[in-house]
Amino acid sequence: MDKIVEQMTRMVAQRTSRRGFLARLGRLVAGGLIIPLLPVNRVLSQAVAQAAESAPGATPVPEGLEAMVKHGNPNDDTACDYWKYCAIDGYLCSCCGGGSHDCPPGASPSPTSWVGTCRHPGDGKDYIISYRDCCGKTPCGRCLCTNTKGEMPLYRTQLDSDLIWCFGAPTMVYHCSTAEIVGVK
Amino acid sequence: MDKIVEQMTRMVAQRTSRRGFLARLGRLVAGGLIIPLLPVNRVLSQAVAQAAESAPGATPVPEGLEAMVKHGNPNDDTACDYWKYCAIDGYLCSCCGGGSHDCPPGASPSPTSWVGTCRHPGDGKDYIISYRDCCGKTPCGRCLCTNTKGEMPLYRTQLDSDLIWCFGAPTMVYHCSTAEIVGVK
Amino acid sequence: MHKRLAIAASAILFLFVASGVARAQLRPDQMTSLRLAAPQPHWAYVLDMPNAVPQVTKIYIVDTDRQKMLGQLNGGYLASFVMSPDHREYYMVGTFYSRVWHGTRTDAVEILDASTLNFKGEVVIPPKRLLIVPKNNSAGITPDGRFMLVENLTPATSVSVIDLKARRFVGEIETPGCVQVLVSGPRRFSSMCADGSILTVHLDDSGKAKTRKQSKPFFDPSKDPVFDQPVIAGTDAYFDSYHGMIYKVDLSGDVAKAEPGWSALDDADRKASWRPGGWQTIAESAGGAKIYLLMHQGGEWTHKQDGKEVWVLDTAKKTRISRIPLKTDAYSIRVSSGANPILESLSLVQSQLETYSLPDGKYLGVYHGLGAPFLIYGL
Amino acid sequence: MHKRLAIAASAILFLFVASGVARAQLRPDQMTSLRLAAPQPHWAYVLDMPNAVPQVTKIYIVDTDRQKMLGQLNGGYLASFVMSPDHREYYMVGTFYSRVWHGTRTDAVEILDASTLNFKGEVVIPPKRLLIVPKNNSAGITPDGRFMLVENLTPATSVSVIDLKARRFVGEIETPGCVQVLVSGPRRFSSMCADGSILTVHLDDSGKAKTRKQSKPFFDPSKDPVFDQPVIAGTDAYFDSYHGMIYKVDLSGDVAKAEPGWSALDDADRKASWRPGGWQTIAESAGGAKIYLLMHQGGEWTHKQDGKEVWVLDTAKKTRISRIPLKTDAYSIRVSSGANPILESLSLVQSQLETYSLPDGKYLGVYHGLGAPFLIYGL
Repeated sequence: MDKIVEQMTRMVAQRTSRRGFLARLGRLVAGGLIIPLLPVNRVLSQAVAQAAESAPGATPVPEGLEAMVKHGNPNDDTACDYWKYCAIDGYLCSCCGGGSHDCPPGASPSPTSWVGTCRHPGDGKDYIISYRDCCGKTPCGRCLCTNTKGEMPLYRTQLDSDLIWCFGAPTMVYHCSTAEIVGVK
Repeated sequence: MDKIVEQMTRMVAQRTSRRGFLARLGRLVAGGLIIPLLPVNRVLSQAVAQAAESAPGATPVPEGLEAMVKHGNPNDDTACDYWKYCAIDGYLCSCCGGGSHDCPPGASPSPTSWVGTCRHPGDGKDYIISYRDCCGKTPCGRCLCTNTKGEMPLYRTQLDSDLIWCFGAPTMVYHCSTAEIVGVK
Repeated sequence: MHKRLAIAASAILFLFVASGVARAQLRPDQMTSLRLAAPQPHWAYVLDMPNAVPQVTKIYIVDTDRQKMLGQLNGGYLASFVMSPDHREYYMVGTFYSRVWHGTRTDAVEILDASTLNFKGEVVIPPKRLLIVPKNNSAGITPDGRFMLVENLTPATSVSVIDLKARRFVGEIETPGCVQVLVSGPRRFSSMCADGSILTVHLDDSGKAKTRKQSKPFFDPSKDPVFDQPVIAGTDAYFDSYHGMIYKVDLSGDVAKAEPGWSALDDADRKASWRPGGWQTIAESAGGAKIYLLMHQGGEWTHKQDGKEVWVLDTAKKTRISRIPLKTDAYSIRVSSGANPILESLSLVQSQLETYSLPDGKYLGVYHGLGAPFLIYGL
Repeated sequence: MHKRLAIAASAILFLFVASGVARAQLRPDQMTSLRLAAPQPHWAYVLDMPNAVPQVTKIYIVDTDRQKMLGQLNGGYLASFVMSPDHREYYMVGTFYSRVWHGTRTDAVEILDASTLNFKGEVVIPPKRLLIVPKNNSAGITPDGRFMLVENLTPATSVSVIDLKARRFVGEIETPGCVQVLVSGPRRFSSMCADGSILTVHLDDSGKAKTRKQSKPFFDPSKDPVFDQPVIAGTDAYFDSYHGMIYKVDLSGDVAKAEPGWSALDDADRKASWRPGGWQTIAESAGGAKIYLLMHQGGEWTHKQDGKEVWVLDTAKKTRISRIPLKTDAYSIRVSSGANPILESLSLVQSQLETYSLPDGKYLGVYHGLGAPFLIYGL
């Protein structure tokens, strides 16, 4: 089942033109059909973000975590500025024993995920990124990155990054976040 | 039962001359009779401390708690230097909704306790203090006071302040520490 | 345990008898667990989500007049705090795993006595509750104290109904496409829907849904979404939007009725990029006659940026009354009830609570060391 | 959950079919859960007792050569960490309450796979285990990996025996007046007694106590107690005392045999008030040929003061070889095993781990952000 969802997400990401997709999604959302669209929510998020001004949201970092927030060049996958993380929200799995698209040992990728679009600084291409949380351990606590671009309130559930996005994982215990390239836009 | 132990502790504290008590305790300990002596352990601790040099042990304070350690005059019962706290080790219940000899609401006094002797700066008298933990909630996290004077390793169980001293309380979940006057020495 | 304590007591008795030295003078303290007086308007209930281990949620009860900790409550993973309308009970709606970080999930409403803070009992509910960085309106209680309503998100949305008198789970009400629990009457709650409309559910006396009606959208979420933590005064809800629009919605009827929105900003404010932001960004006093907005200067998508000022708005005249500059940037605000309301501002990064007198906005004091505080509750 | 995911998949499929725009180019990542290679001598296993909520214990596995986090383990309330001798399994011996901060207590040995870090199973044990700010030797494993031994303190002292092959609790061995589990052989452990003696227990193949013999006291606890976290090399235990005495105790026999103690200090050192202190104050290398002491300058009862230097001692010659000044004061030290040992020093307040090469004591690097780290484990 997880595989199917993942596959579907990829296909959507690869084959749907963003504008048409958003229009359709809008209609579905208006009709109350929120639930089915989870895995692709960040397509919208990112699209909205790109349509808007590019001022980064200055979300405060809770006490004791300041030291854990890392900024750097877009090629360092343990920094918030790593190119694939343009719409990530959480602790970077790269700092927790995982990779930019891998869970740390002992944490499970959530089958539900959201999708965004990030431009690679090298080739200038826009890549479609699936953001998947790793679940099953207490918060990793390292490299907190909180992007708020395109983030929407809870009633636009798919776009709310404050939710524990571990639906379908063995437990709803959040550990860290990853960014998986699913294709070129 | 709790009442009896408490009563016993008080009686011991009130009626036992320290030197004789220590000698007797020594013999009991040598004989492997550790267990029964829990409630009075800090008599020893404090006695040892007073016999030794008065250099305060500079126990490090874990990260994030520095701001919570408070020093002040001996009449401020939310400060480590409050006269009754001369042998306390833990979060002060006075800072947590309790008092110097009261548990915060919803936390239970542990029936087991240790005893020390502190000199009141006003009347110059030595008071016998029963140190009782409050249990049943996660650590209060405020006003950490770690005295190491007279503190002994775990094999001298009654004198080890790193133990969770909630034996006999509804749960072994440590919340904060109190100091109860049981009499004048 | 008691058997061992008996041994302990005997040994001490032995020492007592053996030592044989009697002394008199004695002035004992009497150790107890303290009780709390009846909750006061200037008590702040601050919710801390511990960063490292959010498997326990903490509530600090702080007397802001004396800057004193009165007591603490614990709850489960990402728990919600609810107070009974008569202030006699507190509820922590939490999630528990049998081995804390894994195992079997149990969701429960934990019931605590407001005087002793002792655990009184629990009602186990379906393990479906919304798990989110703590937000207002994730759970609510009817004004008569009868029903607790808990938002579920699996990600399908529904509301669990708990009969607090009978101490039992009553049932689940489906709320497709709509989330949160805005309680506006003894048998009524509303939820916010994805298209900018409001769903209003009326309950019968057994806690089942009697009517369920959705309003027309009163704002366009894709253009200027309202924050999802509105403030409720009686049967009116006040919403603030990312761009500073204010909407008053009457929740009293079968269908929610919204008044037209108005902007908290004038052209100069807009030019200076003022907008609401933070976590708990809106508060009210005097039954909604005044609302308070946590404001900062920032561009698009800065809706979680700390606020530097609190703007006081007159909701009848739809104008700004005053601006209160904050000593420390804040993430959440609240205004206490009663004759003598104060403004409470919570700083997540600095882990502290500041208070200001009203209406003059004079700085009153600060209380430090509140963990990762996200929300303030109170009377 | 899966039913809902099926709905989700259908909806996405609908979108896919409806949109009808096909593109090609694709270079997907493949998301997995990483696995760990076989544990290495320069991996540090740092135990963090989260201040606010010690109901979860954390282990950070850090590759000190690359200053990189490799993975994390969770355990219960004030859990002990144990590694299997073949490095294929990790164990977290923890305590759980059914509602985290209250409820029914369960103690369990949780078994984790060292490659996947996945939970493999648990053995529930009597709810009696020692609850203390985490210390070494609160639990131990026999060198053949067969038996886990867990210290109980209720406050009566005993040891729970767990058969790790059979994955079951075997029984409890009473150790009145003696605490901790110093494992020195496949069927043998020792405990430290209040009078300065050592109790040695031999087990049979079923995990029951075969012999139980107490040595004579080898030090006077009331004059100069040894720390309760000795370091063990094979069948020898090395103890350091508050005043800097070193004791080597042979645990291999029916009864523990101590060599006479010797001082790590000379007169000048004593005059300058040097003494051991911190939490994990002693380490060893080369099978006990060298021991390492965490030293500071302080008066009486400063046994928990951070150390400024590590002193390297030759246990055969009973002399000091060198002094290694630390960049940052440390609370715990450890020396890694293998051909290329390094010194690891842990700072509780600064929440960091520093490494130094040996024998030259050159500073190698630091790893930050380790919570409230009390202990370091490793190969």
